[in-house]
Amino acid sequence: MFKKILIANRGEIAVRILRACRELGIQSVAVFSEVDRKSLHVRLADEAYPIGPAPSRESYLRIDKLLDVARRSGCDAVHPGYGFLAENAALPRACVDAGLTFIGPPAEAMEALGSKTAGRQLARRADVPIVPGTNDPIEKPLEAQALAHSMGYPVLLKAVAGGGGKGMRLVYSDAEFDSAFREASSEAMNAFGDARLYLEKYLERPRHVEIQIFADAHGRVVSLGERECSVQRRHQKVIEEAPSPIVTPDLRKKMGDAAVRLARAGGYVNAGTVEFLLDAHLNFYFLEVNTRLQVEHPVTEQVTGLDLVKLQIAIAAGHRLPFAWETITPRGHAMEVRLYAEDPDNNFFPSPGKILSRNVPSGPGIRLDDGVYEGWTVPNDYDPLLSKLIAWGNSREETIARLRRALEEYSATGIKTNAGLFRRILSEPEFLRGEIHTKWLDELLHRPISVASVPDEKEDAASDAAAIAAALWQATRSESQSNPASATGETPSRWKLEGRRQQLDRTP
Amino acid sequence: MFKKILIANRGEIAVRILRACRELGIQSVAVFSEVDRKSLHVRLADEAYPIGPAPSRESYLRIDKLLDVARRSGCDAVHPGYGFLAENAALPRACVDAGLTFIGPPAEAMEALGSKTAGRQLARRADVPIVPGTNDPIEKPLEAQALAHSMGYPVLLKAVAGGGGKGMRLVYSDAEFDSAFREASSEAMNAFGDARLYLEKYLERPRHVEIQIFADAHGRVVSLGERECSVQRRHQKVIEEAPSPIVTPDLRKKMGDAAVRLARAGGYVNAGTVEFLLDAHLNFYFLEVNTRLQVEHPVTEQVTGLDLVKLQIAIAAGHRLPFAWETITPRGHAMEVRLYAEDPDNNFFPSPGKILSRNVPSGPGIRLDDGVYEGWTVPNDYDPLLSKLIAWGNSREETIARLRRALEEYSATGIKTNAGLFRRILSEPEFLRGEIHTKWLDELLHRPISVASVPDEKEDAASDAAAIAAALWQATRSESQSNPASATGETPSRWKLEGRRQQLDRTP
Amino acid sequence: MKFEVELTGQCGKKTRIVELERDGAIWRVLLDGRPVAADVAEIAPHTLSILLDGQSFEISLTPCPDGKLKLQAGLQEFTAEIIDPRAWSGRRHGGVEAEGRQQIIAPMPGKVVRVLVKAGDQVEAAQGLLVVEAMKMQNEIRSPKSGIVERVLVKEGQAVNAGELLCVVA
Amino acid sequence: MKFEVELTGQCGKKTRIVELERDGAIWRVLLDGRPVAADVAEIAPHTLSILLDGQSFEISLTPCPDGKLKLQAGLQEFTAEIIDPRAWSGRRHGGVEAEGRQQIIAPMPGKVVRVLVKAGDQVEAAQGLLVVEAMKMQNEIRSPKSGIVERVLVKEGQAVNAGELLCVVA
Repeated sequence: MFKKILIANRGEIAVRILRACRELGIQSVAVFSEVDRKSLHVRLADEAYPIGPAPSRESYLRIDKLLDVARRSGCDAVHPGYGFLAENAALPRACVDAGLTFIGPPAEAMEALGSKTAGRQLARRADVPIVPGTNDPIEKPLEAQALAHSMGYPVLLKAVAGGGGKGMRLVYSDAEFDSAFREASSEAMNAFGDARLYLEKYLERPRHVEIQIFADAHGRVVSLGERECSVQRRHQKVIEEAPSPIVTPDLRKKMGDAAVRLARAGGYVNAGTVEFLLDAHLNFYFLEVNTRLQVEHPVTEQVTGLDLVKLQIAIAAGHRLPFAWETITPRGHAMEVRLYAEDPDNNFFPSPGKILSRNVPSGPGIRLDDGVYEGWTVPNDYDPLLSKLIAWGNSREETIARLRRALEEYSATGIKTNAGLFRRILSEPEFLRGEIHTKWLDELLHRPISVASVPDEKEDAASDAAAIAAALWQATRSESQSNPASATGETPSRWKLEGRRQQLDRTP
Repeated sequence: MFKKILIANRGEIAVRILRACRELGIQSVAVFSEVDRKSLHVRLADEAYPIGPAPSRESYLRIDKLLDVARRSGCDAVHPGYGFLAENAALPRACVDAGLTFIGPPAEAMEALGSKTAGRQLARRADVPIVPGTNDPIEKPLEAQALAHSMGYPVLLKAVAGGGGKGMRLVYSDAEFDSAFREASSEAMNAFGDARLYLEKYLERPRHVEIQIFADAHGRVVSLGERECSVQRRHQKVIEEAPSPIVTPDLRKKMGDAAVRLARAGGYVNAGTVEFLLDAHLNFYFLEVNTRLQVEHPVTEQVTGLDLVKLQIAIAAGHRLPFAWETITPRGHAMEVRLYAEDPDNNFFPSPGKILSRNVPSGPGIRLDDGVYEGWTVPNDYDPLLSKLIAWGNSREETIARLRRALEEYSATGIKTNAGLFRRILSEPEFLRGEIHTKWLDELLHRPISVASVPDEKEDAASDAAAIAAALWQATRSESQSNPASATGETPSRWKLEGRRQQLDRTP
Repeated sequence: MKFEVELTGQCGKKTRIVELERDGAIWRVLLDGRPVAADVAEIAPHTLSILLDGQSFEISLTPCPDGKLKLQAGLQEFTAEIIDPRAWSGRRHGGVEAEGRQQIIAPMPGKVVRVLVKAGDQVEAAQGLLVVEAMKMQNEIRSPKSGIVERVLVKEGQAVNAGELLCVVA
Repeated sequence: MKFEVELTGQCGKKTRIVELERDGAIWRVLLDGRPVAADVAEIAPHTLSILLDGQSFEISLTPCPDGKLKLQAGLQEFTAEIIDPRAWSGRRHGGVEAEGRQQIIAPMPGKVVRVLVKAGDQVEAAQGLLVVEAMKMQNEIRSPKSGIVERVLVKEGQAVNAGELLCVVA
């Protein structure tokens, strides 16, 4: 087993990994940029070294600096976390060259499965269903139109070189096909200098369901079941759960087998995720492979009881996947929400700043994978993920009730967070029934908020309390402004209200 | 189901219960004494009402005040938690009279099983093994001596009216019997005005293993398995775990059956715990019944996945125990430590005060049942339990590793806690091997601390860091005393060290 | 002291008149003229526990740069605008003169990665004006109204602070 | 500033000389005369993060009424006594004159529920002197030495504060 692991990351995932190291008796080495000296991962690591200025390209993305720290501090392995260099094949290659073990797939598997087009080609060969369409760039538009007709509309025309919606057209009928093709082609040419297009069947309101796989270096590949991540805002997952409310045992087996086939075909080792889209008829289509640990790995951990980071480390150290895994029976239901420093009133724009105070939930069924603390300033330079809040329960209903309870207890002042978004989602009847798809949240956010969910009386009293709090805040602020001396030091009576305590003894 | 539940308790258990209520959609009503206005259970409840001065006999023990709040706030049920009135049959009686449901056993079952002597008599009738000895007070010392001889020494002579070790003698041989009997008897007379003694076999180094049972109002009684609570300081449990490291499936079944038999014999309903002592040959002997929820209930929850408080509420509402329970298969291992505001340097004397800052652990496998928060002042008037820290893992080893990791992250300033005691216990080889008994911790605390457990180099560096921290604290204190102006406001540079940052760029 | 508090929550807008009267170390509260049994305790610098006729609320407050307050009470969130007749008189109506002319300000510190319009351009409501990047996310800032771009005050690649004026649509 | 820090931990006692030198807003550190690469950050009022030659330590400090400091660094705990040669000179040796005569003080606020000795009684080391109750727990306070009870300053039922003198054994 390893003696010391370099964690080439920051924030909650660095904390997650160093906790696993500590539980295994392995020393952990953290790295930090100039704005991260006080970050939680630096506080909790066994060792921590500076690697440069705030911008990640000068710090967390610098393979040379990372490996320099690894070498000087005597590490024998590197864990990349997710994000940053986690899916960059240059890191495993550099690790091999430096005599370090990379905790993740080999560079070749990362390349064979990680890119969208390579993954799609491999999927086709491994007999894993992909979204129907042309396999190669369209050369003859008429043939493509015939294919579109036979697959059934709507279809998507997409730029081969594409991204960000440029050179993309949704086509609803034969009549629209020709002009759409010309427009998309010219847009692609303008945007990317490459006019080539390909054709894909358009899935309306698909669900996002992914399979967690694990492969050891001895040829064993297993599926640990699915996660459903259909609640997305602008293609970013915001809630993940396991199991999926609609996946049947039969479908789970089929999807798991497909994912394992694909991983084998790509010579995969370590943890990976095969993402699928699921249509209304429970047909699944390969989307892409994430060749790393996912943000949402805790929901799989909560239902299987496994520690995926420890398994990653064991596999990287050459251990075999124990036989018992294929017989693992998931228990209950788990759900994760990603708490971000975002401003919900400003289109969820990042909202960094100093966390003045916060209350974090705890108790039965609640797990918090935390990357921040009270008094810390969320820096401006990175993804503003604060914490992941994960609930477990015997049923989806109990899990949701616990998550709602935990979100009711959660508060943070000084920064804005997206916690209110989750409070809303978790009271939406469609969500409660599991009727979700990848466009569901974006559609929801364009609908007016339904008033029915909160009982009137309680809402009224809460707004009374809020009005009193606001007035008191203003009053004490005015007081301290007109009398600067009283602003210094916490006068304990500052907020005290007469409040007719006598009356409290009479009522209720 | 109930609409509103009065929680006749405070602290972490009140928080635990109100969380269950919230998850079930039931309103919770908290009560608070004058020193508890800012307590966590008041902050988190749906409603909260004052019930008088700090001393519990004027507040939390006042049935009249509690039921008055219940009536006026429109509660339909009362949950007593543990401690305070939880095992006082007057409370369920008063609830029945007031038309409220008591969430716990009926008064009669509480009396039949709750008192030591009544429980012992019932156990004998229900064919549950008890510690061998005389069933009734000794009338003829010579007959008792003959019994002692036949059971085998050592034996215990105990005062019938006894408690606190008064009128108790440990007897090792026939020769000592007579004088020991006379001494104990006269001591009992002096202490209690009652000279009567009874005889019990003395169990050397027994283990404390208890069975969690649940009974519904329709005649079904089930065992949810055991908890081992052998780590005790002066008869107070400090660490609990499930399953017990030494209980075999066969023994589990025997103990569970015995506990269920006893509960049936006592007409028991709701959650209860049957406590046993286990000798070196795995013989078990009935100790007593706790007719309430236990402090250590979370370890059973973590391995079974059940929410015992929700089950209590469901049973009190007349629901049946679902059939599935008897087929519940526990998963993994759970362990709880009780974090107290205690001074380990002063014989673990309660150490209340203001919590200036604290860091609480989180992450995989960690549950915190918290009753306090940063900035709160632990009052002088009640049991100083701060929080219960519970770890779960796939094995006892993983669970201990997680608990150690969590305790490494835990810190609190402003008050003294017993966290260091757990850090020590969890590194003791005997504990790691599960070789524990009810006297083990008291014996350990009389032994010198073994030096071997911490690697020298790390310990050295830690003491260097501690020395620097101590000097800096003193230096900034001296500075602020000689220059009072600088003491006001947090000068951000106060702690800053030159620290040869350049050097850091060269090293490691 | 008398305050007019305008609250915006999930159920729309409402206005409350809160009267606070200091009596030594103690406050008296009237809500819309009616005395209320409010027991308030400060839990943390920005967190209050309020017992209102026995109902327990925990309110956390975050002041916004525009003078409003964000309040959270369990599952509910509110935005409060406070009109203090003594200290703030007239403030509420001061914004009227700006009507029709919209100042687009940076919602947070970041970098302008793309400027999509120039002075004199005709823009529609919701049309993109510029793209600001912060924490690896690009966000398009859109026009709040149809009109003419009067000025653009920033360039591509420029770092901006929260509240900095980016452009003006008239 | 130069400090002598006497640390008591799981592995016994050790003494360190810490020299701190202020250089504007910055400190320099010498440990036993040797300069160390210490990077210190204040995390919370009583919590410091210290990087010592790259090793990361988080130290939380709690001052005790007797002037000592309790320190926690992860799994380890220390008690520190700080001798500041400038401000504290002589303090350390001031306790010698009290030798032989032990003042028994209340370790925490509570109530005296039982007084087990009276002035003039002969007591053995570890013999119970009185019982103080706090938070429902009764704790016997024992004599630190064999000797004669000189004075008992409290009565049964009396409330006492932390640090209050309870009795004297000479």
